[in-house]
Amino acid sequence: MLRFLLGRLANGAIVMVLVSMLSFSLFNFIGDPVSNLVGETATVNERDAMRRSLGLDQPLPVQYLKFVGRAVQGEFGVSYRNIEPVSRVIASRLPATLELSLIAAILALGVGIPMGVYAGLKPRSLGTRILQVVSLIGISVPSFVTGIILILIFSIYLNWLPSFGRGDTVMLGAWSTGLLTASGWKSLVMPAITLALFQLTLFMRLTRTQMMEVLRSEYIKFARARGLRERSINFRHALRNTLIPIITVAGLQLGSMIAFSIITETVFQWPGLGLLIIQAISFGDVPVIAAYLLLIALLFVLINMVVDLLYFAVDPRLRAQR
Amino acid sequence: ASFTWSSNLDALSMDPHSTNNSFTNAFVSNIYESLVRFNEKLEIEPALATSWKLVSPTVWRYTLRQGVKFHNGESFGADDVVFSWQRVNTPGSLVKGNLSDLKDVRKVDAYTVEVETNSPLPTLNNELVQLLIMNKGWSEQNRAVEASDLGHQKENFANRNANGTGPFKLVSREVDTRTVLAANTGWWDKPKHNLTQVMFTPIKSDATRTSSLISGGIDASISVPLQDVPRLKSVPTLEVVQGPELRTIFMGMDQSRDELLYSDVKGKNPFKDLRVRKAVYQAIDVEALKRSVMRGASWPAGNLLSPYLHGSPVALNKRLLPFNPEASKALLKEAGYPNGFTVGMQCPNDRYVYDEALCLAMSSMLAKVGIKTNLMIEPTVKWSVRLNAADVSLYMVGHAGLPMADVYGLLKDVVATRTGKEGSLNAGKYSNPKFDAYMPRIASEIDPAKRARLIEEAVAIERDDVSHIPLHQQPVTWAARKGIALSQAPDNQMRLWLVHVNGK
Amino acid sequence: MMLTLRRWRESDLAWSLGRSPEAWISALVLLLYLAMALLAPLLAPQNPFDVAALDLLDARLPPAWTEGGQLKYLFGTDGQGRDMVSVMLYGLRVSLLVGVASTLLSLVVGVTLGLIAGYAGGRIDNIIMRAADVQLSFPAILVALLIDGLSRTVLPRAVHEQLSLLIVVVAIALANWVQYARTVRGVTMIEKDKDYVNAVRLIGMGRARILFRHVLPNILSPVLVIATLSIGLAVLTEATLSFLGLGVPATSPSLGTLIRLGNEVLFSGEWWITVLPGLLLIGLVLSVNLFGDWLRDALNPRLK
Amino acid sequence: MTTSNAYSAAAPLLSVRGLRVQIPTRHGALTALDDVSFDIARGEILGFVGESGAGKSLTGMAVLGLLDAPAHIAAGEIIFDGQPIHQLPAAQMRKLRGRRIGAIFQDPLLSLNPLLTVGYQLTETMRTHLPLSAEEARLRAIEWLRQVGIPSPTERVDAYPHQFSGGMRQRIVIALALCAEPDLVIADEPTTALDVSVQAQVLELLRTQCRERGTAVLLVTHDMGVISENADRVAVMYAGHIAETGPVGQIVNRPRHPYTRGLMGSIPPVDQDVQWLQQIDGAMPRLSARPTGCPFHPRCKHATEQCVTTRPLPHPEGVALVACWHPQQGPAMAGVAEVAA
Amino acid sequence: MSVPYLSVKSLSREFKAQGRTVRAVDNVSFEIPVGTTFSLVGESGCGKTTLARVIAGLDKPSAGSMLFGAPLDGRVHRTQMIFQDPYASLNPRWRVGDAIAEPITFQNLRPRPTVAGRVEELLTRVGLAAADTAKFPHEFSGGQRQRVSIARALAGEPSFLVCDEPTSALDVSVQAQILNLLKRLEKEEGLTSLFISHNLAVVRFVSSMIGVMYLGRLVEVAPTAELFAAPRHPYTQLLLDAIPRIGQGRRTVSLPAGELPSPLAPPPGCTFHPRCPAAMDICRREAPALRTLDNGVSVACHAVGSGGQPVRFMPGAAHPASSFSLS
Ligand SMILES: Nc1ncnc2c1ncn2[C@@H]1O[C@H](COP(=O)(O)OP(=O)(O)OP(=O)(O)O)[C@@H](O)[C@H]1O
Ligand SMILES: Nc1ncnc2c1ncn2[C@@H]1O[C@H](COP(=O)(O)OP(=O)(O)OP(=O)(O)O)[C@@H](O)[C@H]1O
Ligand SMILES: [Mg+2]
Ligand SMILES: [Mg+2]
Repeated sequence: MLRFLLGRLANGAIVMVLVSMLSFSLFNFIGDPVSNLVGETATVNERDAMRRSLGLDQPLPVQYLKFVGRAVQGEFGVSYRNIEPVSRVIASRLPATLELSLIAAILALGVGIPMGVYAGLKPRSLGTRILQVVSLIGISVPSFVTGIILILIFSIYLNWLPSFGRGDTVMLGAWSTGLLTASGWKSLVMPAITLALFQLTLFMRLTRTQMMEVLRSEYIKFARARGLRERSINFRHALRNTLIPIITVAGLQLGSMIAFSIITETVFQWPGLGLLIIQAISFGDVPVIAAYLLLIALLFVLINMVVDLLYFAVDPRLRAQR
Repeated sequence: ASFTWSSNLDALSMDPHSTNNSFTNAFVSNIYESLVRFNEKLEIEPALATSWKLVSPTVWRYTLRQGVKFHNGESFGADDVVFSWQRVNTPGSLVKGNLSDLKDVRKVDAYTVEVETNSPLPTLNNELVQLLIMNKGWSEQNRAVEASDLGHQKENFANRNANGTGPFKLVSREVDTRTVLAANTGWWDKPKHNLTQVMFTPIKSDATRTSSLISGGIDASISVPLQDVPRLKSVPTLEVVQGPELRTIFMGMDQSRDELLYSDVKGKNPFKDLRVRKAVYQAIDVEALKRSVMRGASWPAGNLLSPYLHGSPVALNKRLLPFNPEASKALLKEAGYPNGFTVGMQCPNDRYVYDEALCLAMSSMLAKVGIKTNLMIEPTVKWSVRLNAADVSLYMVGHAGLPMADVYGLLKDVVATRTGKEGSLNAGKYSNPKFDAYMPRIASEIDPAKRARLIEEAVAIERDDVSHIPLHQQPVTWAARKGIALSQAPDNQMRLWLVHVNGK
Repeated sequence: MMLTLRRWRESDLAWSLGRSPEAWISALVLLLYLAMALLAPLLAPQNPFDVAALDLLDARLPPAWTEGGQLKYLFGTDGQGRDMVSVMLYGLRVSLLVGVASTLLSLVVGVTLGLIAGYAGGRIDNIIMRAADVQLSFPAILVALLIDGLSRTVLPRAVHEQLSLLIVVVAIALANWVQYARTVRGVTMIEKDKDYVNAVRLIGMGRARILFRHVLPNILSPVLVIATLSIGLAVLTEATLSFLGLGVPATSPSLGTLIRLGNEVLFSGEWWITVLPGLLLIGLVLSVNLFGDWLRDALNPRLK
Repeated sequence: MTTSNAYSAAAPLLSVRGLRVQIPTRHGALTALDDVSFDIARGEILGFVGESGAGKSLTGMAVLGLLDAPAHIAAGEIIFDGQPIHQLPAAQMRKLRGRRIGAIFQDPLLSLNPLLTVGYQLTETMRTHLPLSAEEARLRAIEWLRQVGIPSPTERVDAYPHQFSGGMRQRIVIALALCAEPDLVIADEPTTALDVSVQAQVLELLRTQCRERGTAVLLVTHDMGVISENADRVAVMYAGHIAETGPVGQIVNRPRHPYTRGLMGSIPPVDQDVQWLQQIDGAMPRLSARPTGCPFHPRCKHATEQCVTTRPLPHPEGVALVACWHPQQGPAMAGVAEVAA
Repeated sequence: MSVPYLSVKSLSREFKAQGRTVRAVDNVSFEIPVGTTFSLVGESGCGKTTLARVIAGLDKPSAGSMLFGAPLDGRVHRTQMIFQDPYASLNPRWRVGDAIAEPITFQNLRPRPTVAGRVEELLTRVGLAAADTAKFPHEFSGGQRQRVSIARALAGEPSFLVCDEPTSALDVSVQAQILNLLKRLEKEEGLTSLFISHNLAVVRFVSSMIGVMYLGRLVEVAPTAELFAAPRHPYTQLLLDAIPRIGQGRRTVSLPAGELPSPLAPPPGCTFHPRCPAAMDICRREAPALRTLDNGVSVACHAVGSGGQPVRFMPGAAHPASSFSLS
């Protein structure tokens, strides 16, 4: 078990190094932050001075080594756009994204799995067919359109929900949370739905297929043959066994929800990492982009580890082996 | 009254010297003040200085206002002015460039300072607007005596805290979320506003910003997408205010390379031929652009300078040549391109109002006279790299003449021959020595009438040369709840001290 | 050929297709879409690429059946005065091209790597799977940026501009190869130990040949399922990229760019610019997914 | 065991009459079982043999009411303890399963839910059917594990299925089938997945446990040896029909039906050397291509015109029921037939 | 005696699994004379398949050697194998005809134009019809597939055939067809084979020599008749007793308790000792070596006397037709 975790960590470290290299090589392709810094009317001399001052005139490997040297100390420099330490910028944005992704994930899992269970139990029923078609529409509409449509309905016509922002937040230590205020929750509704919609459909479909497969398995048949109650068969025996593949996908999806919150956060002006990164990209805020990429890679590494641990919790077969 | 407003951008920093970003400068001007300020008509009016006079051709003496207090209660005086000048000259400061004609700022006595310039400078006050005054004591206390230096990975206290003399105090700031200001009750000026608290929330997405206006989430927006104007006008509780911006949009052409980039013309550069430039000029229907792309909201330009800029030669603000595709074709034929030619067209897609759509429309217009365009539309970060590297052939660019609001800056950046110090936006490298000879004279001519004549002569040269093809002044479009009096100016700056909220 | 046709008609797949109305309706819709995309130059009243033919005065005309509409423009025109019917047909063409091409590309890359990883195992497997991990931590948008930038530095200037479509395809493909690689790797690891592979090893056949002649055909059905579903996803990704200003250029309209441009004018009442291409896109993605869904169930022997 | 129904105590526990199971496909309905009739008395072990695909499992599943859709009972009746159960509503059938009719499936590894402890699976089964408290059920579960020969059952009751060997797992499956004390157990190839030495142990366990409780067993297998050593009576299936039913001694030593004879003859003997094995040429017909008349006639060397046209119904031949127009006499000996080279 | 076609010497095969080493095949030696069938028996997991794979060349031995002697008629040495699972041994996407033709065309055994004819010939050989070439595996029953596998193996013109439980998945009537076919091939083509099964009755029918495996080791090797007449090793005796017999009625089985120990943690000494009624002290400490007795029998057991007289170790099974008493 410990050996396994260490192996995982080593793998994670390799991934991180590769990501750091890739993200660094990304810098040169993003565009030039200098214009945004000195202003577009700045003279050629002013530009050159700025480029030199940022070290952008040095050869790429030198820049990379400097970057790594700082990164291992948890230093990512200062954001060009906000002139704040990158670590603080990221730390201040992380809670918003994590809360949004978490709620969206809960929504996706909490609604998607039951819907999938229903569809798996009654694969031929009218309800299932409707559910499947309707849910597919959910993944056929680009999320920026979904967001606007939600705003049109709930902000403009009904005027129930705020169309942007995070509402009031409360500081819990260094963590700013919107989950303790009414306006925070109201602000969360639409972004969470927008972000969750795609994953919700995904989980529903996944659960349905898995459920259908498990229900055909020999041990379910044997449970039937023992006259166990339907409810126990469906939920205790079948659902549990469908959880294993769902956990894998859920882990990956949580990761990509965090990574893909870009669109949702832009549409709803949600002050999280997605909004940060999109603005960093359009500004050419290289230090922020690099740190963001590393953070996402780290998240994926961590999530993969948690997924593995969850396997152990769910599947006794794995527990015995290690 | 409290007031919530929005824009598509956020201020980058609260430090008045660490960035050179027009929105940031405008935002911070509600907190920090300079010796003089622009009013809503872009006229210079006294602020922290009450009067000034010329003591020698290059030295001006400013009498400072007495009894002014910073937000933290400290008194304002000559030391603060000198300190701010010094701070502007620290390595991290990015406003330095805007004040490059100043040589020194000296203290004469507690309430008098002298400003020395490199040469006689008729636009000194326009430049001084950029020298926002910080408090010496506060800066020293909080280790903010230097502007943030990105090169050395330094941040300073003034980035997220502010202590100015202006009409509003900074209460709190969350980047990209909200910045809260409160009225400075001890402000030296008699407030025209009736605001107590101001909340600024940037909203990047156009549709979301418009929705928030409609649903009442915000009181005002200073970046209203043109296409949403009819919708907003149809909301009974909202009002839309529109006016021309200082910024003129124009097309530049590569006039220096011997062979045009991204073109099928080999071995020569058609844009070096005035006839070709005129042909392009006459192929573009600015009225159609106004009607169909700009939804009626643009002011077709006769030259590169907005009539609202100080010193603008208003007489020259009419089109040089009419829209005439036939004439255009004839010119092309005359120049040796009977079948036209292909050329790359470089445009930003997130910089100006409808920049991308304008280019698409022009591409169609040019096609009609035989000029096929190879559209290269990019986000600003990339497009600006192209401009700097002069990696362009037929390109869109714009200039507002800010921060000085004077014609000189625009001419220097756009028309003057590109050198290390001038012609920074002259990516097509237009160069006319006759024009260049006018530049130092315009810069130092103190007499307004003489200066106006010089400007008119210089602009005529450039205009007849078709150095660029002016398109239009783009609109400033604001919207607000009815009953809120905003004072819109062509520099698109929200002057909170002029906002008045009725009722409540 | 005849034999394959007959086999198909008699196969379980054909039978199950006939029994699922969603499946055959979506198959029909897909065929229709395909025809529209392929025949766009013949069907479209206007060639949106011929910029000289556009008239700015005709910009933003509403659909023919509404007030102010012209019969010439059945679905109205967009902001550049392009006929909506034509741009939608061509947009469908571009979107389908992006969807299919990027899916094919990611399929080829993913399947090849997955086969190699699954068959070789050990260190090679490890390297490929690490690469997959790295890939997973890069959202498609960033991949698109990277590819875009890379192609700018590597390719000659003029070439790059014409390749933006290809770049989008490559970016989406790169973001998607992992799922093929993972699936194929898993299946390959199972298939390679099956006795039919051992039987050909006994006659001395080489690895590559075994992989492509024997193993590959047997992993195609899960791959096929992923592929159908990811065509829809790729079309959406392209739309999203174009929302962020990274997609195909506005001059070669895709459904994504049309929706993105139309989305901006949704409030001004020019609904047709976004709603019509939006419906077309939803129809496309929906039918691709419904078809893929059915294919998944039909090809899954365990669900039969 | 008390029986208070219209039938006498001597009436069979299970009586299957004219059972027909059909599977609708796109080419029309396939008849997988046709006119299958047999009885099982209380405490009796009835062996079910036949070629793979003959319909043995399907019969068992039909009795359990667990036919996989779209397979369904098209005709005939199944009477359990005097009560027709082939049309019982799902809820009542559920109460019957486990409680009155238990089941054992072929693969012990697949039959147990891998994520639940064996103790849980046992107690859940018992508590579903019997009024037991949690502790009582647990004690009984431990007792059951002991009875089926799991060493140190107190500790292993909380173990997961993968922690047991194949033979132990199959014993747990037996415990699960018996723990609610059913009257009939349907054992579908309970030992096919096991080694010979383990198979002997498991079969003996099943036999003892059932004898002690008077539980009847429907033992499905295709291993004649297993039948021969364990069953009281045997039913031989061929292509969805019952070819022959009778006491085990009769079927094994003096089979009448040519198919049974062929089957017996093709078993390689352990105790003697033979040159060639007797073989039934051809293959069992596919479901979709059942021949007319006697389903065995294409492979039968005694087939006549009558066999092709008319299907023989089971009729008594000695103590057995044989469905054949030309029942054979005499012992069927392995290895006697010479193969035509 | 006859020339050995194959001599296996001290062959071992280890696997690393979960950080531990499994000796699936442990120091196995035997010989197969030309033109005969050698059988391996033993319970599931004892290493039969592993050994077969190594001998067929699908897997590398960890230690030991195999030597293939030159066949008498000078044919090239070619191995083919028939696998246990008829469902997995044919590529489901390939037509049967193509699958059979592949070994011929790939190894260039016949001129191209004659290949089709050869395939049809092979199919008729194994009792299928020439028309079956165009069918896919799923159109065949298990027994028919196994015959296709045999046809494919024969197409490779093997001089040596490895059969890994070729009939375990089939029922007896199909099994009889296959076994007869294999036997005919041996008689007619002089094929040398290694035959693997856990069914002693099957093995008795096909082979002339039998090796009994237990947990990776050979515990007894004997000519078929000798093995059945007088099994020496207690495990062989157990196996023979466990086979259910036909026609002898119900029996009382008093087989020793205990199941196969895990190959991950084999018992020390003789691996069979935990189940052996004759286990002595030495059995717990020392693994017995395979000793050759005078009548061609080899056995690895401490308890078997040096003279090799058969001793009955197992309590055995009584077969009274009438009574049944429960143990
Ligand atoms: N759901 C189904 N769809 C189609 N055919 C089926 C289905 N279930 C069973 N069959 C067919 O019904 C016949 C009888 O099957 P059954 O499983 O009862 O055979 P069996 O005698 O138990 O065989 P085995 O010894 O292989 O277990 C077979 O031909 C089988 O293919
Ligand atoms: N690739 C492998 N990695 C690890 N262990 C293996 C591997 N292959 C086989 N083994 C182990 O080696 C032992 C012998 O396996 P093998 O398949 O040879 O047995 P077998 O006698 O053929 O059994 P069966 O009768 O079930 O086919 C088993 O314990 C098995 O778990
Ligand atoms: Mg069965
Ligand atoms: Mg094996």
